[in-house]
Amino acid sequence: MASDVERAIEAILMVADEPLPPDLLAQVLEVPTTRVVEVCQELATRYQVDDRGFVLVRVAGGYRYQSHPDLAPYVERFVLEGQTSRLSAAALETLAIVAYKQPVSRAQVSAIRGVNVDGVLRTLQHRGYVVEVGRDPGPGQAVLYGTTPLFLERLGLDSLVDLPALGQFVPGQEVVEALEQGLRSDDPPEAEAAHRGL
Amino acid sequence: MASDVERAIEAILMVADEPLPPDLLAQVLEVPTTRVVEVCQELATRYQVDDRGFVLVRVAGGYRYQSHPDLAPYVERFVLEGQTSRLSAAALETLAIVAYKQPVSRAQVSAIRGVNVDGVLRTLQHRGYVVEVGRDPGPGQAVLYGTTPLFLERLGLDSLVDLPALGQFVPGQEVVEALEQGLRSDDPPEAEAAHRGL
Amino acid sequence: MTTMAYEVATPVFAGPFDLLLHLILREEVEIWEVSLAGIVDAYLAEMQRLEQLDLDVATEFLLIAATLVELKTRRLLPGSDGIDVDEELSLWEERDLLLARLLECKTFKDAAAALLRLAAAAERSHPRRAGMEERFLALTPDLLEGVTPERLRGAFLRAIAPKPVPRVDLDHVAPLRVSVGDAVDELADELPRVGRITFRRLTAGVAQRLEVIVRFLAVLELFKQGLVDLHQGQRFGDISIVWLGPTGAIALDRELVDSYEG
Repeated sequence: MASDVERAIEAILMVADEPLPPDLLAQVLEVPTTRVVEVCQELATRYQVDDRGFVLVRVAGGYRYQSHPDLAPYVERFVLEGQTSRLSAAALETLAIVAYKQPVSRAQVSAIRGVNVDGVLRTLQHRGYVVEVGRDPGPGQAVLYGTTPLFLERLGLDSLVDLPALGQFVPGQEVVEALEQGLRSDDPPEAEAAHRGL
Repeated sequence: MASDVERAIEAILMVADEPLPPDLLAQVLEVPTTRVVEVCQELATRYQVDDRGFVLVRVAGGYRYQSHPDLAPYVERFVLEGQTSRLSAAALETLAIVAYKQPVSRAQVSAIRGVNVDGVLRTLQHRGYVVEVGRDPGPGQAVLYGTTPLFLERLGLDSLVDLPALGQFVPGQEVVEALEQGLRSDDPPEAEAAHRGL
Repeated sequence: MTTMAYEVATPVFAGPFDLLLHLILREEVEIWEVSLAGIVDAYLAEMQRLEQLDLDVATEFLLIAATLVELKTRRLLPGSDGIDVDEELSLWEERDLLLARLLECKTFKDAAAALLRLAAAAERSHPRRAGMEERFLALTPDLLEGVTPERLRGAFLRAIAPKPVPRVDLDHVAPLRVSVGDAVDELADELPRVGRITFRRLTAGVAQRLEVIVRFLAVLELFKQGLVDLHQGQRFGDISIVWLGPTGAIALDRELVDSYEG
């Protein structure tokens, strides 16, 4: 029978999207860091013994799950074939907003597009076109996003200055703000956490 | 000893960021879809038997790993942004009508609820639970609405077929009688009887 | 954005069916005490509390109120022979229609509660969203293939273009300013002078069904306050209204008078 600490560590590592330092896990679970390290090692061994297709490794100072190196050929096929190889119109619009309005928060992008953009932003981050570039100094300290050198490279641009000028048909700042405001007032506090359930 | 298909599925699910449909896995692994479904069920059972802190579930038409519900208290301590924003009763009732009657027009939803549902529908669209799915071929060509995969995900359902049968919510005889009684313009039978008795 | 106000913002009742369901089912335990009169009274009282109703909702509330009042009237007014069978049938039809709608509303209310329970259970699990490991990132297809700076600009312009805001066009609705309160005031001014009048004549110049209903509610209000007497020669015949109140200015019990505007 697995212990509670063991199961809790599995659960937390499963939903984390970056390596978790053992002292963070220790803090959350209210156990000594040494215990966390011990349990993680036991789990890693257990997965190996059970011949699982994933491994628990310590990387960049933290623990995380990743696919077993043996199975890289399958994962590669999945990456190459199983993923759509084009950005959807929605994703392109999101990327365009980040490009032209950076640094910009998720809530701002969401307000402009009128839909939740969490999933799209995550995809763009995974693809290396968008990164976190800082935090809003205001209350809430929202994460701010910007584009990467890879993005410029793929578009054949030297720098952001070379993005095509928006021209005279762009609605003025006040129109954009009114629009953002309107969308926000429709659904204000939930917008950010909207994807988190009913 | 775990089979290669089994291990490959584990590896691929580990790097996926959304539920993976079995036919996509079947295509990548070059095995029949039925085999994928079989293996996933076996894996899910195995994790349960081994008392792991995560589960393999089928949701919104695909497979994914998620934390075991038992461990929600621990995971929630870690997932800081996990604040759920609940939908209002009005929004939830509207969502239920769309879910069960889709494709359905705004006017139809409105008729059932007895109120204007424009604002509520807009909120549900904004949150990604409801989308326009087409237009009524009849005169007026009303926009028709349906639910999204995100809606299924939030409810933990694999498909619309898994919605609880609507029949079970049809009010029982005692409610029907109470309502009938309430709308009856004559004296209630009991009162009448009492009257006569005197 | 005036259209944003179109959600009913009452704390408890999301609509007229909601309210009616509550009023009827609340009495479930003492079923012999359920009386239509009680429900009508509670319904009208609840309507008074609702401020800022939009026209659609107000109309819906009123139509239901009117149906209830119609049902109630049959008990209030002296019943006699000579029942008009057609009228009788259409009243039963309306009652059954209302019943059917209440049942449907209740069905989805309970379904919604079940969905909420499902969602609450699903919320206890959190999905893995970690995504691709670095070593595979280089393999991922270039999603930006074929995307030119010009296309990006186009996408941005599309994204920020003002979206058409769904707007309820009310231009076709004649401006109505009906409130039961105003109607009561009007009648309290008019009736002492005429003394006796039929309801048909009282509403002869009124084209809108809504206004007729409002006047009807106003008459019932005066009846409740003992200021008028109502007579009906035969069931569903013309109703004659007789003023019982004083002839001078009168103090109306405004507390009881519904005061919203359409």
